[in-house]
Amino acid sequence: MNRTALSLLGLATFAAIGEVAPRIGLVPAAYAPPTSRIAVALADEAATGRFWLALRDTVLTWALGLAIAVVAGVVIGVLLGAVPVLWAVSSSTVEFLRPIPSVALIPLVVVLYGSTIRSTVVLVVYAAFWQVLLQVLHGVADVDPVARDTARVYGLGRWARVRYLVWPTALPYVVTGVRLAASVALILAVTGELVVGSPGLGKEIEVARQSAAVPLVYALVTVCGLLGVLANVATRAVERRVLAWHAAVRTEVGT
Amino acid sequence: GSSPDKPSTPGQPDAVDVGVIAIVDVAPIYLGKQQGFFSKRNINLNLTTAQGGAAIVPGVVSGQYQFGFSNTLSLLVATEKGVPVKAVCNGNTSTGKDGEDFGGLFVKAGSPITSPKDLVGKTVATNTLKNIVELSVRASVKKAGGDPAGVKFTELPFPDMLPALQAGRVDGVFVVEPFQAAAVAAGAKKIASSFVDLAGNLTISMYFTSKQLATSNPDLVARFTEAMKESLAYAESHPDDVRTVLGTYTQISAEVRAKLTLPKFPADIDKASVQSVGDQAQSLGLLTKAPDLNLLP
Amino acid sequence: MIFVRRVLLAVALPIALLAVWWFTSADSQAYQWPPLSRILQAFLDTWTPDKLRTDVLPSLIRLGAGYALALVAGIALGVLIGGSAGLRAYLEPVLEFMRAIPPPVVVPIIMLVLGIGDTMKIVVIAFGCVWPILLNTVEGVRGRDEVLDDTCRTYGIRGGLRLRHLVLRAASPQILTGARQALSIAIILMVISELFAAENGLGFTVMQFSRGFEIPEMWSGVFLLGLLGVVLAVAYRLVERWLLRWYHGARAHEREW
Amino acid sequence: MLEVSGLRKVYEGHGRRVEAIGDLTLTVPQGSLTCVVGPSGCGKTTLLRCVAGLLPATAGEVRVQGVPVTGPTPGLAVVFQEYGRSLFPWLRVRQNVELPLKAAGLPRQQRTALVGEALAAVGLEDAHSAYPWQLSGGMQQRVAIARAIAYQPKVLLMDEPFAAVDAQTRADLEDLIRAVWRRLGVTLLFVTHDIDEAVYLGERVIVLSASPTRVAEDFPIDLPDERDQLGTRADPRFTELRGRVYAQIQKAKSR
Amino acid sequence: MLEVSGLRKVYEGHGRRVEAIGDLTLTVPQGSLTCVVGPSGCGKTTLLRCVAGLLPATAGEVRVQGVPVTGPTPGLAVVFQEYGRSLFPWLRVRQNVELPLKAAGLPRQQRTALVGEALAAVGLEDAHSAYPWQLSGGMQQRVAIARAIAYQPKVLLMDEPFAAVDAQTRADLEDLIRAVWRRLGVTLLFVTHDIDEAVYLGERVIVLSASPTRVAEDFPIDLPDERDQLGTRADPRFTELRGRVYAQIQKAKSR
Ligand SMILES: Nc1ncnc2c1ncn2[C@@H]1O[C@H](COP(=O)(O)OP(=O)(O)OP(=O)(O)O)[C@@H](O)[C@H]1O
Ligand SMILES: Nc1ncnc2c1ncn2[C@@H]1O[C@H](COP(=O)(O)OP(=O)(O)OP(=O)(O)O)[C@@H](O)[C@H]1O
Ligand SMILES: [Mg+2]
Ligand SMILES: [Mg+2]
Repeated sequence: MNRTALSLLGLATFAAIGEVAPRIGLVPAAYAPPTSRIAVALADEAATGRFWLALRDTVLTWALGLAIAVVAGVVIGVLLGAVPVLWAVSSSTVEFLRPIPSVALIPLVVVLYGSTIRSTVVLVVYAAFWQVLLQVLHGVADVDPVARDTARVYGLGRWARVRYLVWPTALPYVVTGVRLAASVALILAVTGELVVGSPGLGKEIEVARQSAAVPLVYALVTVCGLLGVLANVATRAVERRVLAWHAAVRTEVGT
Repeated sequence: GSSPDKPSTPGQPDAVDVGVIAIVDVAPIYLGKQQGFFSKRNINLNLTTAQGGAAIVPGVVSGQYQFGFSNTLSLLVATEKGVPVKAVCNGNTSTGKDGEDFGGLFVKAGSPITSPKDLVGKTVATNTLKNIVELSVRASVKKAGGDPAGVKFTELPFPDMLPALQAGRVDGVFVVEPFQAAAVAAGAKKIASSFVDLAGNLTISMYFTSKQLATSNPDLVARFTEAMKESLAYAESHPDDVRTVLGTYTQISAEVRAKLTLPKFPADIDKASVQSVGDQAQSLGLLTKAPDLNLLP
Repeated sequence: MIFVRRVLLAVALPIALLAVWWFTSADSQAYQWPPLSRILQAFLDTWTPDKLRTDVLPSLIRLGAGYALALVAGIALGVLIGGSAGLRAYLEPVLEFMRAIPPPVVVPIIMLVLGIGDTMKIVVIAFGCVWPILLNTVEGVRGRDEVLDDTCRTYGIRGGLRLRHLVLRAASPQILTGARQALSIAIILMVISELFAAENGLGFTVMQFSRGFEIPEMWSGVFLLGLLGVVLAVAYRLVERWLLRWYHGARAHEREW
Repeated sequence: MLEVSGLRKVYEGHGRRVEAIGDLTLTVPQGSLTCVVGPSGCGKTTLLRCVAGLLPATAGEVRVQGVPVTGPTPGLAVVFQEYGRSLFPWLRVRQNVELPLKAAGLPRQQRTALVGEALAAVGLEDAHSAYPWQLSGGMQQRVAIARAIAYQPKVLLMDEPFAAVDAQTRADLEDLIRAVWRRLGVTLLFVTHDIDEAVYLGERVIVLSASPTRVAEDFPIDLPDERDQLGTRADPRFTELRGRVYAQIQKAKSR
Repeated sequence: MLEVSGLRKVYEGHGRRVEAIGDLTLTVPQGSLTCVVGPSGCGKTTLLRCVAGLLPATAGEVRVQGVPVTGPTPGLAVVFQEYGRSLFPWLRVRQNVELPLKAAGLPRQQRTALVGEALAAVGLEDAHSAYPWQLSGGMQQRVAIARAIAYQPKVLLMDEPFAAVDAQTRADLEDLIRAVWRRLGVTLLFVTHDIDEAVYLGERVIVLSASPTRVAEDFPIDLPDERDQLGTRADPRFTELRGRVYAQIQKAKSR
């Protein structure tokens, strides 16, 4: 069976469990409605313009935050990885800032930007940035010593080394970092909307929650999940292109 | 529009941001906006929803919102902690009628608990600890002859209370509309209208602004207050319009909207109830001093 | 000597940042930006040994349990999924689906099944921080050297032995990267889980301070969270150095100059 | 016994199609020592990998002891051409050699004895507690050989196992391999570039043509069974044989 | 010119202390071709790495063109013993060879010409668009050689560059290296295990002792400058020289 079929089968299994579990009383159907009811709620919601606006806002926040986080994470990661002194100086601060929950930043961003998309973007960037940065740092440290010596001997300058040696070595890590960051960014976009009240799916979820509209809450959550699945499909496609040489990818394509 | 911090430019509407929560309690402001009570006072109203008062108060103080909506006890606590806020008018009020309020203390169908005093030694869910709901439930227990100190409170968001109650994770919950309607539908038993037990016409929440805006632009604050009062009065006298407007900013289904109990929307704050809330909060240690009623307009 | 230098380098920037904060906030009137001096005072007043025992310890226990659960589940599942392209295709979309659901929405769902006690909080922590471990394990297992793989196949190295000596070891640099990411996510989730039905805990306390407008105390809590992060990161580094000594050794000589 | 019949292997992917093995048929009797020589890139490694069951053939069949090969065969050991990458960098030399014995379930005492013997035989008693990356290229290669010997396989495939060692060590290892072969009665398929080595070691030398590979020639080596570095290499029959093999390779290459 | 004086290198760490080079002094005149032989693990690779500026010496000094080496020297190329790992798996063969030229800032046209020439010289015209991991061991090693040649270095260090290629190719490459050496006037330090090869190639053969390494003997090779595979190897002087080198190595090893 090919990959896509298996993937769809996996999702179908998941949906089926979601349908059966409440029906046989494994979870209370009133608070965890079966898949079919969620689907109906989703279909109803999809007929409203409000839903599509919210979806657009969330995707916008997400994409913007993710893009900033990835670029910043990669640039700073490669810089810190390539210049050990910078890392020695900043590592303790990084370790200190990293675990500060993005939730704790909510009052701060509200003060700065109010309930706007900008608030949420800041949260998204803050959370996703660390994911990328850390992966890049580890990736940069993974350069093969023989390959590094080769680059040094053949007079590759700092930039050429980054471009042709450090970057390709770190790339598998970066791809994982982006995949991690993509969902963290999505989570933070929705959470931010939920808590800060900036427009988007998160806000709709909160409104639905406060309105006791249980199937609608699940329908909106499903949309979040599907966005995550789409993001993964996209990063996997990118991975197959840019990491064609990597053992992880080529062994799968080959036999 | 012009910057709301300075006196308004003649002929230009003031852009005013208000932080609210997307719940039943704020229906009047949506209704007032719809009815044009704000625009006719040259206010271009923009309503933003946040998850709770915790996010709204900083927003108002920092000037991100000009006005906000928060519960009475939170505002009293904030004032005591030196947060520069100033109430401008009432938000919503309990109906004052025992058994017919818009919120209540519920136990599971078939539970042996019949009175709040039976909750001693049991666990009750409140939306936020050490806030107005907890205070109200304590009042109910006390009134029924129990010792509130013996009740264990745990914090759960309103939407998650009913599932927890049904699954037996907690023994009692205090919910407001629309969860009250859901609780009734699920067969839960209402054993008290705790807001009523806390104080007569309990002012549950208020609209407020920052002290800074109150001094720098009293004209705007006055116009907002007037418009807000008109909205409250309108909501009070047009319950069907309230039920309709709920459909625009919440996702409460039409059937539930038709049935749910609405709070009261008097224009004025019931000072006595605020005093009473403050006193009881003080006796519980939530406030260290007597309530500072300078908060009120 | 090198050690002293590294310590100096490590503390220089934080000290500089704190100094800047100290002076710029010295006469701050804004209630949400209290002077650093007040925050530090609040820190000393708030986090007494007693408070640490009643509020920080339970958090740490839940954190440890959740993190351990995530490690076990993430690595086990990651090895399975990384080792089989079919299983990966089958499960990946579902996992990606679950991964994209924000914790504040997940918690109520988990509460439906697990109630509101410590188990729920531990599972919430595990659910949130399992992803970097799982993903990195999958990638690490996928990316192992083919020649080593062939070596195992020809020499009949199978089952547990292969798992221990090839799969886990080859993936370990990546797994540890994931474990490190998970550590800080676990702290975030510790805070989030304590927003639901908690009666003690660091996150719970910080949230109560924030609701009670006790701003210096709130900042001191955020500070403590940061310190916790640093301590855990240092502990992590020690473990990593030891587990990956072959890896750092193999890559060491390039750093001699 | 080892039978290869009609073997064909085509590599495809990443914009390249290589017919590494065209049509190869050969039989290696039980307990014999066969050397394989052929130009670089002609498919020797590919052949070994197919025999070892590591690579599925495009067409044709490989049988070991009469059983068609579909995966790795028990009791078969390989010394890989990429000796460096075939050692576990996280295991010390001793552990690297010991691991297959552990997998085979040998008791500790026997393992220790076998490992000690094998390391001594390749001259690495002193290095047993080093990590592979602390060793020179030749030492790494000898660790790989020690691992294969300690394993006591029924069939042993060696892919240029002496490429990285000096002449003297090479001579010693050649004698070691012949001794092991005679002692254990193992079926040995030995790929080398060194024609002298092939003739000195083998009972038979198979010359492969350039890709797409076929058997170009199959020389039985009728030198006496007792061989020694000085005597055998001075034998006029040895000189004659190596001259013939050399000529054949020249022909194979230009074809 | 290349001067090594009093060089000493001790490896330490992970519970192992190895004095790889004891005390080594030697001078390689500008434009000469020096071969280095010695037992496996005696420190040949270590020596090359110190000369290339990839490894700091424990004591002593290396000077290239009079300048003390403290890091990689411009115009110096190395063919590493770990040829497989010294190729970048994410670059195709052509790009691998081209990269150092790009780093040196050569215009595209000249690069293309040099790359094409070098690949043709090692017999890999056809494989230019393959990835390294699609090549056989010998082909990979030839890519590494092509990269070094195309770079047109002033000083060239080669660490067993022909270990993985067959006899015929090896002979061709030996002649190629001599031709390149004469054409470019490059200073060449060539490590090999093959005594015949050392004598055939070099103007001089240095025999190293076993660890801790010293220079055991330094043979000038007084064969005529024009060498060819058949004639030179048949020369009685060649046979005599290789006999002497062999005897010396035996001695070096047993010491
Ligand atoms: N993984 C692969 N993908 C694509 N092509 C490959 C792969 N492995 C080998 N080839 C190609 O198959 C052919 C034979 O390779 P193989 O490694 O079997 O040669 P070999 O005889 O072992 O050569 P050498 O003596 O140089 O090691 C070569 O042309 C090579 O490019
Ligand atoms: N990175 C390292 N760490 C520790 N010891 C090392 C390291 N590299 C080499 N050695 C040790 O130094 C000694 C010399 O190694 P080197 O690689 O220089 O030998 P060599 O002469 O190149 O041998 P070969 O011909 O087998 O390649 C060996 O004993 C080896 O174990
Ligand atoms: Mg090969
Ligand atoms: Mg070497």
